Amino acid sequence: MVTMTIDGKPVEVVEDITILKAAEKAGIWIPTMCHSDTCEPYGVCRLCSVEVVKGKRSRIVTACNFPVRGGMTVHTNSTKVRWIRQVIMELMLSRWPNVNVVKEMAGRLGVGAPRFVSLERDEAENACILCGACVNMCNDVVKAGVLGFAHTGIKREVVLPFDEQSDRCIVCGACAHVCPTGHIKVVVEEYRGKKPEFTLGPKTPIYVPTLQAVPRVPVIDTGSCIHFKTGGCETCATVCEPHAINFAMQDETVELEVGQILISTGFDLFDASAMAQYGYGRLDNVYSSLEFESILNSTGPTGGKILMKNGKEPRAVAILHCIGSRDTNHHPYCSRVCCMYALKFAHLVRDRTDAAIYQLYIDMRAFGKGYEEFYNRLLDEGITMIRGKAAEIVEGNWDSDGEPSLKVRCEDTLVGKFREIPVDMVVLCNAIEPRKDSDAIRRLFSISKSPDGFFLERHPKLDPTSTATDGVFIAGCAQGPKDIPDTVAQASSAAARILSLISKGEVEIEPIRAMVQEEYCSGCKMCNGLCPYGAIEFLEEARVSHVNEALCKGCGTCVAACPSSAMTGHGFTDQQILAELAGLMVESNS
Amino acid sequence: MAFEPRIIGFLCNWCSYTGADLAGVSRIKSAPNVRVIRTMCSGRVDPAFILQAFQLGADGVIVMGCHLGDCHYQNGNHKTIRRMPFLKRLIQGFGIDPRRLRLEWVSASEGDRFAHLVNEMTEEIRKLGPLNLSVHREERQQAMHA
Amino acid sequence: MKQITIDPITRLEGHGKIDIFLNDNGEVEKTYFQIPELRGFEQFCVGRPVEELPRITTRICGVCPEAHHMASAKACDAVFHVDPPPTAKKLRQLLYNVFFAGDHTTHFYALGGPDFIVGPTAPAAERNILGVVKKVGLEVGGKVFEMRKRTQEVLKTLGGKQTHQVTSIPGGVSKGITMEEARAIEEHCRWFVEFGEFTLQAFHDLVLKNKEYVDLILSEAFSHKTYYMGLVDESNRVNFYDGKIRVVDPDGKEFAKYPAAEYLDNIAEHVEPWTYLKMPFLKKVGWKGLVDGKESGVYRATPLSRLNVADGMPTPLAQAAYEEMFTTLGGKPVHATLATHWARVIELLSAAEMALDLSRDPEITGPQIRTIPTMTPTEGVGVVEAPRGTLTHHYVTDEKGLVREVNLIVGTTNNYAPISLSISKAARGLIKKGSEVTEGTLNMIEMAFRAYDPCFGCATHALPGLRPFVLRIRDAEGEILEETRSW
Amino acid sequence: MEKPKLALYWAASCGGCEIAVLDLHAKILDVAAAFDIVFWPVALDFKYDSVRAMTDKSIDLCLFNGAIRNSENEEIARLLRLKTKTLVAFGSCALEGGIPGLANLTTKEDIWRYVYVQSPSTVKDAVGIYPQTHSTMPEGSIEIPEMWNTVKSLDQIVDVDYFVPGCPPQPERIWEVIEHILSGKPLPPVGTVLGAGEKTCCDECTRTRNEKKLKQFHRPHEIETDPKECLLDQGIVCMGPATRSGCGALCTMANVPCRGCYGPPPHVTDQGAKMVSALSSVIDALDPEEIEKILDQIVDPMGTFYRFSLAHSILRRVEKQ
Repeated sequence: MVTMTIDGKPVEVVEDITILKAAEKAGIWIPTMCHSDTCEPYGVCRLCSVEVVKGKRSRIVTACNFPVRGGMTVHTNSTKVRWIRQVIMELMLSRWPNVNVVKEMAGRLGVGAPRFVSLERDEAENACILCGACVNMCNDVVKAGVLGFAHTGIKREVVLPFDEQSDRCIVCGACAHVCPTGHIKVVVEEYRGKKPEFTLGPKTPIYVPTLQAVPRVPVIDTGSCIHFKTGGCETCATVCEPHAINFAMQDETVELEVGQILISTGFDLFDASAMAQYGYGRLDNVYSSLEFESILNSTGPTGGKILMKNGKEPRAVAILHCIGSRDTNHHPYCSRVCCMYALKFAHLVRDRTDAAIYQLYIDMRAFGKGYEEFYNRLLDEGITMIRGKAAEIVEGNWDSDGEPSLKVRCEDTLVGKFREIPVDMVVLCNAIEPRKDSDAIRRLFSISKSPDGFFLERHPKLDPTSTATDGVFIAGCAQGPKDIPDTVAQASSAAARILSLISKGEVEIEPIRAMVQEEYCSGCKMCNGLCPYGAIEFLEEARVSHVNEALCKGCGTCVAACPSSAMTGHGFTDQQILAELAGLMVESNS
Repeated sequence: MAFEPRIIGFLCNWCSYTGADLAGVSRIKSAPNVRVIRTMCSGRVDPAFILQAFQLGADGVIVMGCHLGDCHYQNGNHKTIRRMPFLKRLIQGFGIDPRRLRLEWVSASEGDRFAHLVNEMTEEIRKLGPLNLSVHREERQQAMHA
Repeated sequence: MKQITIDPITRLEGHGKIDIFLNDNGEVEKTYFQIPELRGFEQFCVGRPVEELPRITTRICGVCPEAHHMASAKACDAVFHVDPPPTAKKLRQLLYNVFFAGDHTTHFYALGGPDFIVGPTAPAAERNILGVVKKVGLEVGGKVFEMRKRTQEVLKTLGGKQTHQVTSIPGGVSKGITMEEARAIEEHCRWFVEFGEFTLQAFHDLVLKNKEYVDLILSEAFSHKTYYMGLVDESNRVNFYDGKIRVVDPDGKEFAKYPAAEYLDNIAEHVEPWTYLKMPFLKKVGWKGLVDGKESGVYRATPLSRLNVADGMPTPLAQAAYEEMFTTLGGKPVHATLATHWARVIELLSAAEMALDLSRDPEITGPQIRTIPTMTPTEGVGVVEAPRGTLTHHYVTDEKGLVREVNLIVGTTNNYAPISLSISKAARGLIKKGSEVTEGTLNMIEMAFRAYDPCFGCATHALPGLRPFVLRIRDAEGEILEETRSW
Repeated sequence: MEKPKLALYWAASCGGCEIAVLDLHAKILDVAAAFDIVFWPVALDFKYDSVRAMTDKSIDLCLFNGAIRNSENEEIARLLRLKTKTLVAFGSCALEGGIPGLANLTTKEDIWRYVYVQSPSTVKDAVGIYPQTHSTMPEGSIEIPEMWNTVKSLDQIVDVDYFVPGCPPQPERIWEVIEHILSGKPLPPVGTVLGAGEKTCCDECTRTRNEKKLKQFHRPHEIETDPKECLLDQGIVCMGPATRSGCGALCTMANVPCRGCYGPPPHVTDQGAKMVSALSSVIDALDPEEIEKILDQIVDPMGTFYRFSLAHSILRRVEKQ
C-alpha cells in the first residue's frame, strides 16, 4: 500500500492501480466516456484527464490508465483540468449534438453550446462517438476480433473487415451491450419465415437453474457461453470475487463400490406434439405443464408473470387434462398427479391474472389428503369446469373484431353440447411416462418392467420397493406415476430397507446354486465359458471345474449344459424336475 | 371323447412365470392344457426334460423365457435360443413334428401374451392330434399278445 | 417223417439252424440250413455320413471287423474319388495281413481245428479250443494264445482298437506309426511267420499223417464241383486287400475277371422264403436251385477257392506249400471242402510273410498318410478278400456325402448256397437207413460247413421287417401249385 | 467243491464281445479253470435244449451280449434269466441296443423292402419273395424267429443285475470284472455298471482342452487335425464329453472322434439330448440364421449322438407314420 493525495485528500491505495480507481475509492468523481471496467483502459476520449503534481512540476495524464505512485498528488478539478474537459465536450457536442451520453455529460460538466463547427457534424441520436468500447470488447474480451477502426483523423470509423458480415462473429451481442449510444443493435431477423424462438430457458449463458436448485449455484451453458466459443471473455471469472468459476471443469465418471442401489430415475414428460390436434409446438401459447411451471416460477423467464408471447396477459386460459394419459392410443394408465397440479395452475392463474379459466377434464381425481377440499375451494374461485376431453385447439378470433386468439373445441358432456371456447393460452397436462433409457437401466440391473413400462416391484402390495434383483430398490416415478408425498413415503421405506441390511452387515442369498460333483467331472471345459458371473473356475491340477458358490446366481444353465451331468443345481436338480414332470403327467394320464 | 392336448410348459422364474402369474391375477382366460414347470432360467431347461415329457405322453412342449437382453442372468436365454432349434432338429430326427416343441419369449409384463400363446399352442396341437409314440403302441400290442 | 434240428449250430460266428428231414425209410429226404437273423445295416446306414460307415459296418462282424473296415474305407475312397498316399495304403495292407493271419489262427485252432485235433466224434465238452489245448499241450496252446495276443497288439497299434478298428478314413489313415512301433511290428511279424510254419507243420502231423482224416477230406461226402471266386493281383497271385475278382469254373478255367465296380454284372442274389439270408450266384450262369456243377451259378469264395482261382501265392514259403497241396490232392481245382482247412493254413503263412515284408518297408513310417477329399462324393464299390470270402461294400451318396443306398455282399453269404449243398450231401452220406443218429454224426455234418469258417455274424447284416404272409402249396417235386399273399 | 457255472450268450450282435473275451488270451484258461462253462455257442458245443434242461438259477453267471432283435433273442433272454443267478448285460448291444439299435431309425417294412426287393444285387422276383417265420415245405414245416420292429436292450426285456459297457468291452476291463467275481469279494449293488469308470472319455483323453467356443464344425475326413488338441475344440464333433470312461480314449488317441460306445456317464439318461444341450451352449452365435447355418454343419445328429444308445434313449425309436 502507498499513500497519495487526490484533491488534497490523502488516500491509501495499492500501488499501480489507476488514478481513476484510486479516485473512485476516495469517492471523487472523474468523468469518463470511453472507459469500461471489462476492457483494458483505452484512453481515447481524454475526458478523464487529471493534473499530476510532483514537486514544482505538474503534468496532465488520463486517469483511466495512469498508475498510482507513492506520495503522488493529483488534482481532478484544477482550472487546467476543467479547461481541457470544456474543450473535449465542446468538440464532441459540435460533432454529435443529439447523442444522449454526450449531452448528459456536457450538462453535468456545465458545458453549453460549442464554439466550434464540425465538418463531420452528425445529427443522429445514436451516432457512433468512436469511443472504441465495441472494438475493445470484441478484440480484448470476446476475442472474436471482428470489429476494428478504419481511416484516421476525422475520417475514422468502426467497421467490419471489408465491410462484410464476418463468419467469425458469434453474435454474442457484447458490442451492442457496451455501445454507449445504441449505435450498434443486435437485430433478430426472421429466419426462413420462422419467427425468432421465444425461449423459456435461461436468458444468460451463466445462470442459476432454479431458485429451488440444490446446491443453489450458477451453471454455465457451454453452448451459448462466449468463452467456450472464442476462448475469450471470462468476464464472470474476473468479476467473481471468490474465484469460484472454473472453466476447466469436465463431466467425469466416478466408480463407487456399493452393496445396494436405489433406482429413482424419475420420469419423462409425454411429448404432446404426438397429438397434433392440440397444436403443441405448432401454435403459440400452447404450453406443456412443465413449461407452464417455469412461467409461474418467480425466477422463470417472465419472472413469474403469466404472459403470452406478445408480452400481454392472457384473457382466458384453458387447462387440458389427460394429455397422453387414460388414452388407449398412448398410455392407458392415469398419471395420478395431473388433476391436482391442474387445479394449482388454475388457482395461480386466478391469483395473478384476471383471465377466465377453463378446466377440461375426464374425471376429477382428488383422492389425496386435503385434495378434495382444495378442489371445492377452486370451485368457489369461479373456475369453469368442463367435463369432456378437448377435441382440438385451433387458431381463431377472440371475437367479431377479429383479434387473433386460440379456440378450444370440445364436447361439454354435462351440458351435452359441442362448444368452441376462445382462449389466449392453453396448458396441457402431459402424461408421466417411463424414462427413454429405462430399458437400458432395467437390463443393467436385470429387473423387469410392468405393462405400463415402469420398473417392476417384487410384489405390488407386499414388497413395493424392492425388485427381482437382491439389493436393488426402486422409488418414485421410476416405479410408477406418483406425487411427492407418495414418492417420499416409498423412498423412505426403501432407505429403511437398505439401512436394515447395512446394519445387519450380511446379506442372505437364495440357496439355489450350481455345484460340481468332482468325482464325475472330467474337465471337458464345456461349462467354464458359460457363466456370466465367471463363477466356474477350472482347477488345473485336479483337472476338474469348480463353482464359486458366492458368485453363482443359480440360473442352472451350466447344469443343463454339462455333458456328463457332473454339474448339479441345488433346488432344481434333474431328479426334482423330472419328478415334477412325472407327477404332472401321471395326473394327466389318469 | 374329444382330444385334449397335454402340453408341458417350462417357464423361467423371472419373466415368463411372472408373466403367467400376471395373466392369473389379471384373470385372463387361457386354455388349461398347459401344465407349468418353473425353472430359474430358460437356460436350465435340459433337452432331456423335453424328450422325457414326450415319452411320458405330452403332446407338446412350450419353453418360455425372458426376451433377449432381458435375461435375469444376463445371457441364460442365449443358450436357449441355440438349444431349442438344435433340439427341434433332433425331435424331427425322431419323426416328431417340430411344431410340437415351441420356444417363446414372454416378459413379466406380458400376461396377455402368455395367455395368447397358451391358447395358440393348444389349438395347434389339437390340430396335430395326439402324439401316441409307436413304442407305446407296440408295447400295448405285445401286452395284448401275451 | 422225422425232423432233426441242430440249433444253434455252434462254433461259428453268428447264428445258424439246420433242419434235416428223413423219409419213412430213415433216409435223408431234404435238409434246410436256415439263417434266423438279419440286422438291417443296409437300411439303417442310409442317411449316415459315408465317412462314418467304416466305423459302423465294423459292427457287422466282431470276428472280422477289419474286413468290413477295409472294404468300407475303400468304398469311401471311391465315393470321394481319392487315392490314399502310399504310406496309408501300406499301413492298411499291413494291418489287413496281420488280421488275416490272426483270424485264420482263431479258426484253425478254436473253431475248425477241434474236429481234427480232438476228433470229430469226441464228446461235446471236449470238442473246443480248451480241448485242443489239452490235446496239443499247454505249450502249444500258449503259442496259439500268444499268436492272437501279438496280432491283437499290432491291430491295436495300427487300427486304434483291437476290435472294431477306427483308423481308416476316406483318403487314408488317421494315424501313422513311429519308427519304434514299426520295429516292434516287424518283430511280431517275424514271429508270425514262424508260427505259420509251425501251424503248417502241425497240420501235417495231426491231419495229413492220419489216414482216417485224409480219407474223410477226400471222401465224396465232402466234395463239390462248383465255381470258385477270389481276388488276384496283376500277376494272378492271391491278394487279400486289392486287385481284380477272378472266377474259375469247376474245371479250373478262368470264367471271369472283373474290377470291383462291375460286381453287379456278375453276381445276383436269390431269395428263399424259409431263411433270412440271400443266396448269391453267378449272374451269367444263372440260378438253377441248390445244385452244384457247371450249369449251376453256385460258386464258392473260401481260402480254397482263392487258391483255386490264383496261379500262385505272392510269397515264397506259401508258394511252396501251395504247390505241395495241389500235388497231394491231385491238381487244380480241388473240390474237397475239407481241404479248405489246409488252404487256410497256407494263407495264414502267406499273410504272415506279406506282413513281414510290409513291416520292413521304410515307407510305412512316412508322414504323408492322408489325401483330403476335394471332389463331390458320388458312388463307390470297395472289395477285399475277407477270410470267409470276397467282401463287397457298395455305397451311393448325395452331394453332401450322406448315404442314399448301401448294398453289401458279405464273405460268408457267398457260400450260403454251397454250404447248404455240403450239409445235405454230408447228411445223405452219413445218415443211412437204420443207423442211429449220434451227436458225433451231427457234428460231422456241422464239419461240412465249419470248413467254410462261416461267419453268420457277417451274413446277418440285414434284417427282415414285418411278416407278409405267403402260403405256397407244392407238389412232391416242390413245384408251386398255388400261392396266396397278404400284400 | 463245485465250480461256479458260467454261460455266455449272444443275441443280435457281431461277436465282438465274444472275441473280446477270447482276447483275455492265456487268462481264458484261468476262466475255464475257475468256471464250469455250461453254454457258449460261439466256442463250445451245446444246444438250447441243454439249457432248457437245466434247473432254475443253476447258472451262477451269465454274460449276455447282443441286442434283443427277434423272438428267439427274447426267448433265450427270458430262458437265461430263469436259469441264471447273476445276469450281466455284456457290451453296448445288450446294454443299450448298440449299433443294431440304429435300426430303430427305420422300420421293419423299409429294411425288408430294401433287402429282399430293392437292393441292386437281388433278383427281381415277379412278386418279391420275403422270408417267412413259418414255412411249410413238402417235407414238413420249418421255423425261423420273428423279428421285432423295435430293437431293445436286454434290461427292457428282463431284469439285469449288472452292466458291462463297451463295443466291445476292453479285455482289461473284462478281466477286472471276472477277477472281482472270482475273488469272492462282495458284489456292488444290483444295477451297477461294472468294468467302466465314473467319469467321461475326456478324463482318459490326453489332448489339451480350452474353454469351448464353436463357430464351425468339420467332418473327420475334411481337415487335418492337431493330434495334441481337443478334437471338439477343432470343430470335430466328438462324443467324448457325454461318454462314460473305461475304454482308455482309444479313438481320440487314434485321431478319430469318440462315438460314445461306452454309453452315457453315470447320471445321464440320454446321450443325444445331453450332447445337443452341451454343444448348443458353446456355439458362438446369437443370430437365428447364423445358428441354423452352424447347425447345418452337423450333418447327422441322430446317427452321431445316438450311434450306440438309440434303443435305450428316452424316445427309443423313430416315429414313422
